[in-house]
Amino acid sequence: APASTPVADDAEAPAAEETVAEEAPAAEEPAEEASAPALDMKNPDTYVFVTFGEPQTLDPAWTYETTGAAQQNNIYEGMVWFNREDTGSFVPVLSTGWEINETGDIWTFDIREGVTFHEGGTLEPHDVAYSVQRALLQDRLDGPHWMTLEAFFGLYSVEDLAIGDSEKEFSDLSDAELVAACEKVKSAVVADDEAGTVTYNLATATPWFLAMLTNNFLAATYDMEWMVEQGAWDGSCDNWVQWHDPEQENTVLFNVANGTGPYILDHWTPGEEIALVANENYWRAEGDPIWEGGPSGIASIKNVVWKIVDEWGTRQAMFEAGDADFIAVPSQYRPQLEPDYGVICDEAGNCEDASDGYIQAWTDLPSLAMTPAQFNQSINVEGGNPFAGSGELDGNGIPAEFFRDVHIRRAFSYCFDYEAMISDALNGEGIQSQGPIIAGMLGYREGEDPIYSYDPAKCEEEFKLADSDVWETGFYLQIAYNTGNDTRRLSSEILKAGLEAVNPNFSVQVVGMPFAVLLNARRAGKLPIYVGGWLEDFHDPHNWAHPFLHSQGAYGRVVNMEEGLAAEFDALVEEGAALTDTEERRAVYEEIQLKAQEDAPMIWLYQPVGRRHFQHWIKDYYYNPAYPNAAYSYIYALSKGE
Amino acid sequence: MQKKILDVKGLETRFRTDEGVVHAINGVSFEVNEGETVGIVGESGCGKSVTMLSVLRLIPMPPGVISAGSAEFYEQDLLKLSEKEMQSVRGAQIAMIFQDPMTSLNPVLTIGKQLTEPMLLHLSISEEEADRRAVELLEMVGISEAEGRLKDYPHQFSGGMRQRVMIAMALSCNPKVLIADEPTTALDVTIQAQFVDLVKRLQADLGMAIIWITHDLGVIAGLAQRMMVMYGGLFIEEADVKELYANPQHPYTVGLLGSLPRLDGKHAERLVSIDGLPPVLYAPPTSCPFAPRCEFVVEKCLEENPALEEVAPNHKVACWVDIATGRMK
Amino acid sequence: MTILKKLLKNPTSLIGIVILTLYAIMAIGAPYFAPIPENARDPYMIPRDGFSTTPNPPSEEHRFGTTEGQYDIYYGVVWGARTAFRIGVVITLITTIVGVLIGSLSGFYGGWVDELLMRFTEIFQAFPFLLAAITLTSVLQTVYGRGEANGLVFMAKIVAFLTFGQNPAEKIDPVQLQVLTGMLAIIFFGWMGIARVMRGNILAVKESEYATAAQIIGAGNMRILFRHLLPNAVFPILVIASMNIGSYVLTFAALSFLGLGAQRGYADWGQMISFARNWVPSLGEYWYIVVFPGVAIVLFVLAWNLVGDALRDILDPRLRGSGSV
Amino acid sequence: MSALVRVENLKKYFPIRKGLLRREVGSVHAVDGVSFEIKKGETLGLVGESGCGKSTTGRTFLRVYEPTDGKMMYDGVDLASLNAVEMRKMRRKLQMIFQDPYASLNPRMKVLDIVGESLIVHKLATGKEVQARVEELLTLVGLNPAFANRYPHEFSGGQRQRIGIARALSLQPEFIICDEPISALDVSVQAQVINLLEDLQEEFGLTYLFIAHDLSMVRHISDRVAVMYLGGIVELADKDDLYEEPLHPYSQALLSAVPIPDPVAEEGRRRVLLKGDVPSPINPPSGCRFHTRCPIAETICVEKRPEQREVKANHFVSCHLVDAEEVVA
Amino acid sequence: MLTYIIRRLFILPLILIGVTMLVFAMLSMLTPYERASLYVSDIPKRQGAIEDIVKKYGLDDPIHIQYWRWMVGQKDEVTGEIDGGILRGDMGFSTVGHMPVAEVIKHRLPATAELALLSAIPLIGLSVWMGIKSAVHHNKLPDQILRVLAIIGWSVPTFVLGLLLLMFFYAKLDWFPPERLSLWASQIVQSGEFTRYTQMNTIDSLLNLRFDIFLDALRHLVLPVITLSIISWAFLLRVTRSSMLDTLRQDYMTTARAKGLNERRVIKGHAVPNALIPVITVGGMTLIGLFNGVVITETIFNYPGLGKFMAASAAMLDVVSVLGMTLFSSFVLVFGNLIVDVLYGIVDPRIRLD
Ligand SMILES: Nc1ncnc2c1ncn2[C@@H]1O[C@H](COP(=O)(O)OP(=O)(O)OP(=O)(O)O)[C@@H](O)[C@H]1O
Ligand SMILES: Nc1ncnc2c1ncn2[C@@H]1O[C@H](COP(=O)(O)OP(=O)(O)OP(=O)(O)O)[C@@H](O)[C@H]1O
Ligand SMILES: [Mg+2]
Ligand SMILES: [Mg+2]
Repeated sequence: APASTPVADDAEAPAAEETVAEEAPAAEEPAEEASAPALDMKNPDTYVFVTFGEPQTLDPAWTYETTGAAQQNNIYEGMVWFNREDTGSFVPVLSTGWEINETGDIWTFDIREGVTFHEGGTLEPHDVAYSVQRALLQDRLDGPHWMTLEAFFGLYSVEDLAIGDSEKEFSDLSDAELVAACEKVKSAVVADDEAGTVTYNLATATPWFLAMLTNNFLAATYDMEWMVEQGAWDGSCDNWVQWHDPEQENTVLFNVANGTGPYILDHWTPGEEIALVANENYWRAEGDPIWEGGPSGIASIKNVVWKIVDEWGTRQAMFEAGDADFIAVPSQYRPQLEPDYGVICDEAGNCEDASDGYIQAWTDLPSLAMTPAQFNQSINVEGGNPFAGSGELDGNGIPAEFFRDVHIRRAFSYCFDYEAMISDALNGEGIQSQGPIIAGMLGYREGEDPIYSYDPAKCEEEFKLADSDVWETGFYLQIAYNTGNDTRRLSSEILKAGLEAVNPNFSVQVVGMPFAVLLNARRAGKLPIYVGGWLEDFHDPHNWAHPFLHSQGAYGRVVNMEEGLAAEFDALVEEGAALTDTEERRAVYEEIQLKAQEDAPMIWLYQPVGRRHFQHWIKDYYYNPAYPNAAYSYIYALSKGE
Repeated sequence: MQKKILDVKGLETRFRTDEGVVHAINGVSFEVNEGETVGIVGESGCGKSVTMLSVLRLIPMPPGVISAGSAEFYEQDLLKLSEKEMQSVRGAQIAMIFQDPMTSLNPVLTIGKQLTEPMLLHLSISEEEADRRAVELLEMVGISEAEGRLKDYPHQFSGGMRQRVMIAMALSCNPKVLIADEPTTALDVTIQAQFVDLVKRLQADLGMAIIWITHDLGVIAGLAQRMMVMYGGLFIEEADVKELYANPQHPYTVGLLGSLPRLDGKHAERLVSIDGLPPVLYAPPTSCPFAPRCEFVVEKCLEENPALEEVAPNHKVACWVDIATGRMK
Repeated sequence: MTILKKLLKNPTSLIGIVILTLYAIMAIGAPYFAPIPENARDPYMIPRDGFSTTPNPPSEEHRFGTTEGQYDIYYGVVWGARTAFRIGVVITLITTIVGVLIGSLSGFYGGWVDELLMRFTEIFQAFPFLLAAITLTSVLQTVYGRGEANGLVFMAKIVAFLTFGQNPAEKIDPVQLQVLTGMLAIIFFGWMGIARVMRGNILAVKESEYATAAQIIGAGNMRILFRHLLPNAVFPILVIASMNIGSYVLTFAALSFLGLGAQRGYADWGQMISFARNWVPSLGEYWYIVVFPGVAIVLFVLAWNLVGDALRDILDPRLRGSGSV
Repeated sequence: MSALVRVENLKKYFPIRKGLLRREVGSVHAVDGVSFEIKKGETLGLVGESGCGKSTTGRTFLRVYEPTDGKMMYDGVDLASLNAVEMRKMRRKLQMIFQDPYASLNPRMKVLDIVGESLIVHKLATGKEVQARVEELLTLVGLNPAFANRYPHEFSGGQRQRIGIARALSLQPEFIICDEPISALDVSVQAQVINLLEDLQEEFGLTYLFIAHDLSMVRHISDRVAVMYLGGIVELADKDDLYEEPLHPYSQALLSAVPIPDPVAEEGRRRVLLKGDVPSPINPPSGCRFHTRCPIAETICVEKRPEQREVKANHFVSCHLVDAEEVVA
Repeated sequence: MLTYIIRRLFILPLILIGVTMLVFAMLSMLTPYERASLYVSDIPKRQGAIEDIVKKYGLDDPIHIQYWRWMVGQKDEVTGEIDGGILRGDMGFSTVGHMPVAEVIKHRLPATAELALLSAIPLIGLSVWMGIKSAVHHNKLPDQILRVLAIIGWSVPTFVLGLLLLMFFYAKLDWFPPERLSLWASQIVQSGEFTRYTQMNTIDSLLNLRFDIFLDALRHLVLPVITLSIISWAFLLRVTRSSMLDTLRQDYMTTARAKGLNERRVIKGHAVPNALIPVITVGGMTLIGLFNGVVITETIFNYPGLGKFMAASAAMLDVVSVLGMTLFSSFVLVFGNLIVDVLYGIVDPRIRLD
């Protein structure tokens, strides 16, 4: 998903916050090693999460932001789940196993028996199919289902599916056409209650399908009968439009939940807290761990409270007072907590005593997020554009196609002080990116440094190579950020400093503005440079190459790449997605990664590295960066104790 | 000779203000006998009110200070009493009513409450008894349907009635001395006549001494037996009423009487006017305060402040000059 | 004249005046006390030393230390004095003028004019001030961010002219824009108190004999209003105005605290304190980020209040002649 | 001599608005049918108790208030019919002196501006001429011309009243309404102002309407006197005629209530004491306004409002019970 | 008096309509697209998404039509149901609050009311008492100290004070925590065995005879109450002081003293009742004015009341919430003023008996 929610006081909300994990063998329980911290454990039965931001709704199918996903992961379950911290292997949950056909486009899951819902229903295969169908049909303007629909139909919206080849608007479609669309959806996921299976019929081979199945918007399984009772879609194709594209508050699951997971929703008091209680009738038997050595039976922590505290100072105070077991820490405030680090753990769960502080800190956790600065290669300067100044290369502005010149793009890439960004702005917690594909992922050019580094001499050289005489005339442009988005602001400020230092004729103005203005300007194509990051939806390079570089990608669409270049990238991205062989794919993605640097359609800035801060008495934490909200955890696996 | 009940000697009061020290009264002495009415006249700001407030120790302190003098009430120096003792004198022995009936009553308390308050305080009677007496008092001062009006608030009374309430309040504890500080200034003449008449009757009935402060020489003429003229914080002339009007000895008194036209038409074609302005009281008087405006002024007047001296029986004047001859005495 | 003398004699207001004088010196001499760095494009943008989010304690280079983002606190405090004066004085000036105008018209003409203007005033008063200012600021920032010309921009230009002496013919400087939006929002919802007091005062002096006297010698309405009523009614407004200066600076600081104040890095005390907002739990270590701008703002507001308080005592007719202030 | 000023049946009601729509629910009958004449060079005294409508009469005549009804002839012109521009021109001839020398001078204007404003308003002088004329006027009223640059608060009450008089004179008016010009002044200063007014009248042939509480002073300064009660004139006559032989019971009571600053004269006086207070002008009593307090009232007084009759030569009375023949006899 | 109240009640709707119009006028400064972008969280994936939103919510309709729709609601063409409409008590759905605005208010009002109430009682008591003391000892040491304190209290930004208090009394000493209740207490309160009569924890806990919860609730209220009331305290102190000084100068004070009353009775019996009359107006308005302080105080102490909601919705420009909250707070303000006026009339016999 495009990283950044206006709710968060920290730009890439979860990503910049903290992220990810690996192995933490039981023997190395951090808490036991910690020297006695000042505080005694408060609330032994309750896990208190203190964070900012709040889910928009509790309906998994609607949710496309990570805050909501955090609670849903503990309430709902799907076919599979990650194998502890491993981002690439999966353990069955509501399924007992699965089969893939040869072409990789038909997936059949055996549905587990003896699973009950919180409200008492029993899980049957048709519940699973219903859940997926409902999600797809419900689809919404802005939702996550562009990717699920892509997997099932090669389309991005259920409305497009219904419209098909006809020229009509969605609202003008006949009932028959609507029913037909629904039937298509129904045939994409088919349940066989007798056989106890559910079959997913995909459009093409989709290597990342299992990864996608860890997302609640597709995976969350509801009790169909219960849902219908509540007034949700009843499974018939006659009137599905009634439930299509609802406002967030208009789904039955807006503030109630009925899943199969280890926790039951107790209440959600918007603006205050969300509380869960352990599911005393959880289907997983004691001694039948979810993964080897993993939790089983009823959850060890009996209550979970998400407290919504937007003010950092208050959060920190609650942490210090021992009232919070976990708090969300924007990266810039980490130094305030560092003196109290009692135990420091790394990504793999290797922990060391640091002091007698109360904090159990997990550090150096790579996050699955990355932020570039995107050039707009065809700026809309019509009718005056304050962001482009005069709109001409006269020293007081930039022309519309300023960034079509690869030398200028490269010059900009050389003029950004990556180190300053990482060491100052991110407190050293980041990695300079070498293209769209993040570190550790297939296609990442392991062992190779990024092409660009902060180098004013090269910057100057590239500027002088440019077709225009920009070096002599100079330029003026504005980089905008939405107020409160610190990542955008800092990146812009560092770019400004670098450019202005290399030539006094270069002038960059960094302006903060309300999100609505920024969005509006961007919609109109007026922003010359836009800093926007990406947080992965599923763990696959396709989810990185496509958004940034494909001409239909979420970002690629609006950077107005010169046609030739765009065609080259489109071909590469599509090629990478179509392949199934890992090595073949690796080659394609490495090529993409290199080209993305050489042609510099964006300044590839950084991939942040996160931290987690717990009270020392939280046990059994591990870091899986691919969790839909890596900032949170699978609480079922946690426990609390001195 | 009647019995002396109030004997004030050498009273001095100062106010410390930002502009400087105001020498409001500068050594005044006077006495009041049982049952008599004494008038004090003088123009605005000459110190009439401050004199009486000083006697009752009601001037605001700070900024006020009573810097010298004594005020003996039945041979007991009021200025030396403790505050508590003083409280038992106020209202009970010496009562006071004020100039403006509109502002002298508390607007948020009922008439009844305000009227019974001093009685409950000084007379140790029950509330019912106090209420009963309050009705009597109101009837005494001529307020009809008194019983029903105890629950009324001051704003429901007219000016004249409020002043009656004030006097009822002042008389409620049968004081020995009633100090009336310009009680009729704010009233219309017809109401003033009613009020003066009322006071006269009350005095006849109750026999208290009255100190009546005014700047209206007319009111005092028909009311007082003895009067004192004040100027610049000093008494400058003191005499029996008839003597004073018939035979004023101080140039200021002479001028004052001459500047008044008379209703009965016995007036000069042209009024006598006293030119100049009343004195500013920022410096202690080292000369006669009237000297700058005085037509008889001689050098001595500017050098030394004359003391009050008897020039005829019961007639004292503070002046160096004999106005009949225009020469120094 | 005498008022000033009294103010100087009164110890509390004297303290206030001394503090304000020092601030004025600081504001006027800002380029001397905190020289503008050579390559600065706008002297009000605080120079920064790197981008690190962790504040740094006072050192030789940075007398008062640096805030998060490495903005120099000393520079910000010194130049912030200018901002504070500008914000406080300009807002007060405009709200006072508007309030006086509306209040006067309302009180002077009475009848339906009064009825209309007072209902209008009551509507504005029905908003909780801070909330209204917050809302309007965010709306205005959006509107101005668009960069189109309209009536609102005209208003902003007037304020810009008064605040920064900016030529109205030129485009509004984007750096100043945010300051302007906050100011405008406060102005929008800040004039009512003055209007009401003014109306009351006008009503009172309208009944005065000198107003009748002016009418009798044949003076026209406008002459009576401007020569006789306004000068007499406007004086008590001084007290309110002087205290308003302080409270507007506080309101603006509150906007800054909520992220709606000045452009980031702008020399504005409120914003500098809001930089401190997130360091408060560890203030023992980072005390300087709240102490310097905090003291600056508290003293500034305090000084105005001291003066206003003394002024009230001096001008309040009820307290006059009490012989003490 | 013909009448310079003739007021006929003048009425001024102040509306009282109440309720939702600010409807007029009643009115203050401040002036309720007043008629009188003033000849050129003459002084008409207007006396009465507080609130009886004296000031309103004067102010309405100057169109400070719009008259409710009646004619206000000045030199043959009905002031009530003039429009704003004509009235402004007229104002040059008509002026007013106010009661309160503290409230009637704008405290934020210099004497020069206060006195010279009228010249500027009527474009009679500019710049230096104004200064010269103001200095001339100040000298005329007995002030030092150097005072022109001072503010009112730097003056004493008497001096302020002189400034007020200078302002009134600045347009060289013919007719001046003096609304209690001395009642706020100290006794010793009152005479100064009265003498000044008399001198000016002589010098410029001014005509005065002299409003006052103080009956003695009215007798002194006026040629004729009108007595007002609750919005109407009850008696109007030459002053000696009126003071020596008041015919209306109210005039009689009023005059008897005024104290004389002479204890001898006071001793023998008999007072006619009125009952109660002046009724409210909001719902004035029916018939004769005075019947509620009148010692001799009869039923006709309750029913019918008496006309103003000339019971003797130049002696007008509004009373049913004053018999013309009896009076003459 | 009565007609005055009736008149005010009559004008009230006019003012409230004016308020809604003013809010809408502010809103109309935003283009439909800017307003539509309030409904999305970041760059939408699909081109035309914003246009769809504009169409869906009718944001490009003329402003008066939108206003009308907001006032009276909109008829759903399919179901025939009327949706929304302020006049029907429907203020719309708050994106920030995740429930209808009316419900947010219903839900959060008790918390804010509790905070305001608990601020008001000590606030009024203390500031009035101190104001009287200050005036009685005019220009003496206590007066000088209180005056200086008041001016300082009046000059310190709320957020600085709040954060300092929080850091010291909570983070360092753990005496007074933020929010409304401790976890254990909140679990009891939310459980079935605890009846929530008023939703105000202090009152409810007393009614349930749970004194431990009462104490806990109080503990949580200490800091917000201090932060919230400090400015009002300073202001009210000054008002009381000046009103009292004024009263002490009145003639009737001398009358009271001349009766022989001792100073205490003069002050208590005669001065205070008079001096408090104007304080009622100002005090009432100060209380209403707490609404302003509540925004920042609740944010800092994470106190789940209306103020925090206001701040959040304003910051997110959640137009529906802002409109609703503004409307509601105007209501409170206007009615509050009315009550204050009536109270004033009742207390002052000069007005009451008019
Ligand atoms: N509280 C005070 N502070 C300062 N000066 C005062 C105070 N009270 C009275 N004075 C001064 O003391 C002098 C005498 O005042 P006082 O009230 O006794 O005059 P008065 O003769 O009663 O005048 P009036 O006829 O106007 O009542 C005046 O000059 C006055 O200014
Ligand atoms: N502008 C006004 N609006 C309403 N009522 C008024 C107005 N001016 C005067 N009145 C009322 O008209 C009546 C007459 O008032 P006016 O001032 O003429 O009396 P007056 O005889 O001059 O009294 P005083 O001797 O006190 O000056 C009073 O009852 C007064 O309250
Ligand atoms: Mg006096
Ligand atoms: Mg009058």
